[in-house]
Amino acid sequence: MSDTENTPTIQMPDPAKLIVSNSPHIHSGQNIPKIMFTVVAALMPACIAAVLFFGLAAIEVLLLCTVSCVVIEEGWNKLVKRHPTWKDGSAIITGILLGMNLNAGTPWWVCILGGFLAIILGKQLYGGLGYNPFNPVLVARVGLLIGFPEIMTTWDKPELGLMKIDAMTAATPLGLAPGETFFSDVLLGNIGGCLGETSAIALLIGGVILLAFKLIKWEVPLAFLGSVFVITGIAHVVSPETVHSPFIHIFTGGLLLGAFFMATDMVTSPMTRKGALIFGLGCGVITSVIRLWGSYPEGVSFAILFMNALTPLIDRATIKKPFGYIAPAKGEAA
Amino acid sequence: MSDKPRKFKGGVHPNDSKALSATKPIQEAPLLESYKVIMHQNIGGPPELVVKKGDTVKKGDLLAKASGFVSVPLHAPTSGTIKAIDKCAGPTGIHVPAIEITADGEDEWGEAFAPIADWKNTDPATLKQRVWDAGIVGMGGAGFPCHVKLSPPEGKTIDTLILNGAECEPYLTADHRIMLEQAEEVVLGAAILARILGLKTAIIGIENNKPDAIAKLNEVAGKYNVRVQGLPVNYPQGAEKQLIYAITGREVSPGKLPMDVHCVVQNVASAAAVAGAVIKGRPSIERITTVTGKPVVQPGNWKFRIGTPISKALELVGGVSEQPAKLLLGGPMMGIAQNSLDVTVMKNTSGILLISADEVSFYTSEPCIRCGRCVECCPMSILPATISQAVENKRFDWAEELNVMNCIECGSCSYVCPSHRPLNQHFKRAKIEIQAQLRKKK
Amino acid sequence: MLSEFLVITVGAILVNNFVLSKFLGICPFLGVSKKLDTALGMSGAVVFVMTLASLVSSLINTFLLIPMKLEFLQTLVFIVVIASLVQLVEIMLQKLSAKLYESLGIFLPLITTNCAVLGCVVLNAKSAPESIQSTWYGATIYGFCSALGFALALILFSSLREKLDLANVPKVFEGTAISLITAGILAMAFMGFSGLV
Amino acid sequence: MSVMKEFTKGLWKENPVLVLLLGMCPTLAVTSSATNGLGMGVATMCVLMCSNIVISAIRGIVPKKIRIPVYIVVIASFVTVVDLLMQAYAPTALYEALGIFIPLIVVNCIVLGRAEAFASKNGVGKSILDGLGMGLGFTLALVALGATREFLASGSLFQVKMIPGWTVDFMLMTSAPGAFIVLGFFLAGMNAMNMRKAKKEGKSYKAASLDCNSCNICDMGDK
Amino acid sequence: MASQEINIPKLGIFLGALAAIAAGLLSFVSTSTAGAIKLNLQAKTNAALEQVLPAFDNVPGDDALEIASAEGWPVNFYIARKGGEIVGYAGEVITPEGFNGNVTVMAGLNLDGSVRTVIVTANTETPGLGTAITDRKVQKTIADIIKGGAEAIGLAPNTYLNWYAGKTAGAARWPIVKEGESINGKTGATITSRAVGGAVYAIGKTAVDNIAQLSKGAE
Amino acid sequence: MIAAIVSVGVLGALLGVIIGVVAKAFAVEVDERIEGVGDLLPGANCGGCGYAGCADFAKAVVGETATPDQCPVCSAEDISNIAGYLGIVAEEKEKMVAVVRCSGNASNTVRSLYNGVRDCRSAVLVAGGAKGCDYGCLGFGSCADACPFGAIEIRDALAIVHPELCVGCENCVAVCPKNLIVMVPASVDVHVYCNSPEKGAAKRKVCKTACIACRKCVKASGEEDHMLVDGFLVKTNYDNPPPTDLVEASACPTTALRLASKHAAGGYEGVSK
Repeated sequence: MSDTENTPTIQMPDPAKLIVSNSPHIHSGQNIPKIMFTVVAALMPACIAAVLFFGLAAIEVLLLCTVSCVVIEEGWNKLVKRHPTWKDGSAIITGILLGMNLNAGTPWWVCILGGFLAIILGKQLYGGLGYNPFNPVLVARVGLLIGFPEIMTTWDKPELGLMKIDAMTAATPLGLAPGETFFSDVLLGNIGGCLGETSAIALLIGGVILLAFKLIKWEVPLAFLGSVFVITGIAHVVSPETVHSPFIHIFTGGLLLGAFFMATDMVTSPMTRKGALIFGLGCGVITSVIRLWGSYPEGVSFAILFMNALTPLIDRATIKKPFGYIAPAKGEAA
Repeated sequence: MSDKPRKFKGGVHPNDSKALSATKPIQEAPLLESYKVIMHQNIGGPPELVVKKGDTVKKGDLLAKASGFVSVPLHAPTSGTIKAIDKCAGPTGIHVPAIEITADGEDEWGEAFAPIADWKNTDPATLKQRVWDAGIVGMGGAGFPCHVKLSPPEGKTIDTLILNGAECEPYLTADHRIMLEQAEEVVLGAAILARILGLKTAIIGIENNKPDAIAKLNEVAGKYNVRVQGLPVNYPQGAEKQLIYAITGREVSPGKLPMDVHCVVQNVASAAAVAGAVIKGRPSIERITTVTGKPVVQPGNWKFRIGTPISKALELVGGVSEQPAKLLLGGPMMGIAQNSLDVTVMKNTSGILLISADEVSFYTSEPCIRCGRCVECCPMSILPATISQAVENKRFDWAEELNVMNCIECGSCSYVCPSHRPLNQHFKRAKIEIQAQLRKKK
Repeated sequence: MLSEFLVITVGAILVNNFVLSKFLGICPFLGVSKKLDTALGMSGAVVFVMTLASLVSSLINTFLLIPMKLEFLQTLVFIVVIASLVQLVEIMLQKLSAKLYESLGIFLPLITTNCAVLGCVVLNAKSAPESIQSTWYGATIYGFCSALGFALALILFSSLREKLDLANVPKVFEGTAISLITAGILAMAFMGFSGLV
Repeated sequence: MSVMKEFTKGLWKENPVLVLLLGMCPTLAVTSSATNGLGMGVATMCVLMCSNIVISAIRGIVPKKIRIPVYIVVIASFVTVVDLLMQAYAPTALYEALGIFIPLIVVNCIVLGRAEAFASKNGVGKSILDGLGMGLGFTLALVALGATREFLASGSLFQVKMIPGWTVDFMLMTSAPGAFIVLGFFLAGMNAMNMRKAKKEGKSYKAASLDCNSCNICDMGDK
Repeated sequence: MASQEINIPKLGIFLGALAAIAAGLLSFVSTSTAGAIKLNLQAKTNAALEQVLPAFDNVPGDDALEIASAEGWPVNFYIARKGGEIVGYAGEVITPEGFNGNVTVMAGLNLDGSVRTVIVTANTETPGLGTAITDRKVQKTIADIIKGGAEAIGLAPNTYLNWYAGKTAGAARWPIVKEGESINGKTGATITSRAVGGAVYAIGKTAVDNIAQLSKGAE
Repeated sequence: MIAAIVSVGVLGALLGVIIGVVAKAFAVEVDERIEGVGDLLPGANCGGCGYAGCADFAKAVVGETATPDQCPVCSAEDISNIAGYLGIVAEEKEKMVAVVRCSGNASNTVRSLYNGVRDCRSAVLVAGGAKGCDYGCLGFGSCADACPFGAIEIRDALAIVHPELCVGCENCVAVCPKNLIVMVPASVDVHVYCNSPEKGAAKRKVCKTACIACRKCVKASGEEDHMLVDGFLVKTNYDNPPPTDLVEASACPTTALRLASKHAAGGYEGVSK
């Protein structure tokens, strides 16, 4: 007000209202909710594809998982008297990803149990976001897979259109004999599997969004997909009648979902770029080994979970050399 | 040596906000009624008081003398009487001893140093002594005594003198204006410094966002065999180790000094002060400071006497248009937040900065989500995220293992952290605890 | 033959990991996994002792107990053999390499009561006579690989626990509770390897 | 110390599994059902009691230097006896389920720990009570754990379906990861209870943690 | 403190004597339990045989013979008699074709060699997937116990195993049928289904081929 | 049977001999008394004695490089037990407790808005902890974290010692960046809760409960050296402690003079004149 009157009095800052804190005093403006909701946006194409192929059942599973994750997270926060955290968006991502890891026809109680495993066992027991050594979604998925192998390995047949009366079950392409699957179906998503495993194109769009916003390190998906491609490729060449072509391997199962959305989870993957490369490579090798020789048809979740366990070691091994660091053996520079 | 500057790894690109004051010429602040000169203005030992309450002093008279090699003398900013030797609000928030001078209004020079016009033929040792006597410290921010850097210990050779005109801190434009308006002094100072070090030439490094300063300096640089080097715009380009790397390609090892890679780095403002001390015989009693920030009514660059209270400085710029959230001495990345307007301008106060509430708010630190942004941007290639977790759990031994001592506290990591973690404060703490441990061991 | 060795190797290290799927050696797994360095030391000691114990016990079993029809004495004999073996190793280490003794010595007493060692030896003795595992070299390889599996689990676990030190675990879950849950999730990850052999 | 106290301490206050964190291997391995837990618990209790008796009886004449090997031989003998007896008279399914963990009672820290910490210092009578109490505590913990896992997995206890409508088994609970996780929750429960108690008494309580560097129960070195 | 005197021979003798005593004790227990152990082991086979065979009164374990199948797998045949008359055969075979290795299958056979009942006595298949094929799992419920008479439950049904009842092994293995009215294979557990089917076929075929030998019984 | 007895007997004998040899070759003398002393110690491993935990201390006590009374946690009875066990004479030691010499809680003092690590030792790096008084308690609880016995409570941004819980391990003393914590005899209840050497007026400007050296308490104590004046600060003379009723009698105008027990119980909340 006084400015308009152009009074000669000079307004001075009130020292009592000055905040003191350590430098730096400006910030890039990046924050956790921003990151998390960008990831949610990147997941949307795959969600839409899932709904297109599996109809209302997909919406039901996705919503149920998301809601149960958020509710369980807040319930736990109440229980241990911590601040509400759902607004940071991490529980929502966990929920959506959990839904994507389930089949459209999954019973409601499995969804809720999955939410419990992910949020409580996978995350909150370690102190919440940032402290969990394992990817919560994968803890839930693997827990459910071991717990209810039958439910978790029965898949609905995809069919374009929202309204579906009766669901048919279908095998995931990896469970079929080589040659029974068409590449175009795989790419578009016209195949059996979890909600998030169907449409390779939608997942790729999501991956591109993540890469464009620099939310994931490109090393992880590249090393992951690359190593699976190479190993299954070699296996395919050696025995084409028992092993799918590497393209089928890349675009089916949870590989793309895992490589772009789960292996890249910041909290549970290595921090350095070199570490990310090793991490992706390890995921790829283990996935291929389980797919080719293991007893579970899909190895992505196990592989990532295993590499999560290895992350602290990778982190340790890939500590960057500090600026100007000279190896002690070299001694003084002349 | 290649002319093309190298780009160091990491760094951030904050909005530089320099337009607020970059075009404002340096103005001389009017004489005040009283000044409070803080005793300890340099890194190293505090100087010893040579005046007492009630003494009259002339401008430039000695107030306190150096107490050791790593210590510089303090001079009176104006003529007047010593009103009190008491405590005053210090820049780090706690009260520190200060000498309060009531100005007599005459602003009369006392026994000034004799100008050394023929510096080209003067013994380097004499020149160095003059730099010391004039009480010049690094004016970029740290306040490291200038003459110490000019005295390489036995066995260490210096082949490069770099003048730091990068001014990579956002908002600050004091060095920029000095280079524009006092280009002659800067270059001359550079030449004197080079002579002290026994070098023929010096390099002035300037970030490329100040093309006018580069052009202006280039005009005069040739006269004194000084070279001007444009540098990529990347915070913290002005950090000593990054600057040396950009210009010479040499990396200063952890725990080592620029001398170890045969370099000496001085701030451009210090160089101008050196020129003043040698040619005109002026001690370090004033400096050019940027007073800026969004809430400031008329941001500008001012020449303040040492000992000018911030409240007076803010009055000169017309006060504020809104209540600022923070008051800083220095730039937004490395400056120190103040909670009092009684702090006075010191030899290393490069800026008085007011940050508005929309630029900074009370944030709550959240757990690290290990996104790795800090690791990417750390110019020293350490792991801020892991170290901060170690410090949070009081594992200082581990922090040390992770090279926390390498941290230059540039603040890049805190700047990018999406969890708003106070990383820089953790590192500061860790360094202090580790040093305390070291002392204990000794 | 070669494939059988591969089966033993992969099986013992990944599929039927001693700690995570057979529950052998849980005490040291929880007890000495606080720091990665101690875990490494313990791993080294276990690998050494377990390989040696497998070899010696298998020899005793094949050439002494079975011919004399004294299989029922297996438990007694094996534990006595392991205990004395550990003692012997300790003496020899002390004599041969002071440095090695310093890093492994403190773990040796722990190994006597490590049920992984006795478990491995008993498993070797109980395996069917025609299986490669019942031969002395098969038993040795099995012991070595099982110990490697133990080492892998221990090292992974200790690095995870070092990370847990920094976590904000709810009070009631601190200590062994959260360690066990972490081990559970680790076991989940290892279950992915089931069916490899 | 009263006789009753010797007996009851093992049940709750010094429960070998949930407080002292001993004998984790069988605790995890054989608790996929309540029946298995009971079998293992009883077998261990027998060995514990017998070895306690013998060791406290001969404690006067054992040379100190070889006391640990002596204990091992005594324990191993009783384990073998129990092994043979179970092989002969226990249901085959149970014997197979316990499998290798019967001979491994030899290296169960509880047995050796009690021998070293109690039986070698106390008389026969007290040692019997101690063995019985500790053994019962172990059995109780195992049965509780087994029952919990069995119930969570299939809604049944001792192979009897408690909830008839429960058709899909939650196999995670009977698998290896389930063992770790359920025991983890058990310990957390113990912590919660003890913490509440400590708070009432105004004492500080540290969560139960097994750390070999600060434990001397299985210090076999005798150095 | 003065170091304790260490008497090495004494230590040796003490420990040696103790070990000897222990060994003696164990020998005694071992000898005295040997008989019971053998009986206990047989009880398991008998329990399995009771499930797949009609009522018998002999000890089929003592009346057994081994015949190699076409695959070269040894098939153990047990012969059940009632009042000396053969009432049925049971064949047991270990197939290595399982997903995770060996699967032991026992099939009760009618006198003509047709399959009567199939059970899987041992397997290491993936829990929940392969074991859906192999397990005949039924539990007493609390309601049964309250009602009383819970003992007579009998063999639990298993769609996949029951498929074989009444089938006689022909020239080739039975194809694995997954969908339709009657199935013997399961999506997600094809390999286990195939392994069990193959084992049943091996038993059935061997029995049909050697029915004459079987009907003579073991000598 | 015979074979079993012979073979296992030989094996056992062999083992006995091996152990004998080992024991002889590597005889390490272990003093049993160390374990005995360890059993008598509280086992809190607080490090208050200056040794790395109770076991280390036990070793030192047995080795006579330390005396039992160096354990700050032990009661007099515990100490005499240990001394009795070792057959030495224990010295009587007075129980000491910690006192945080500041009463400036959030409502009584001037504070800046501080935004950063909630830990005193980190906070002190930013504007000295952002408290108006340079010498006051920052109240972020570094001392409370360091206390293994839960004896320090942070109430309204002020650390308060509960004397009945404090065992005198001194863990808190070193961590306070303002050096506010001193160890005093537990028997003394009257303390001056201020540590600022500034002038009275300067102190009052930033804190309502600072000691302004008005000497009321000195006078009330009858000039018997119960209270010592040091510049602008009065301190309790712990060699000649004042009676408990001094606090009542002196009617300290700023309530800087307090009873530790009442202070801990929250008896001075809301007091600000």
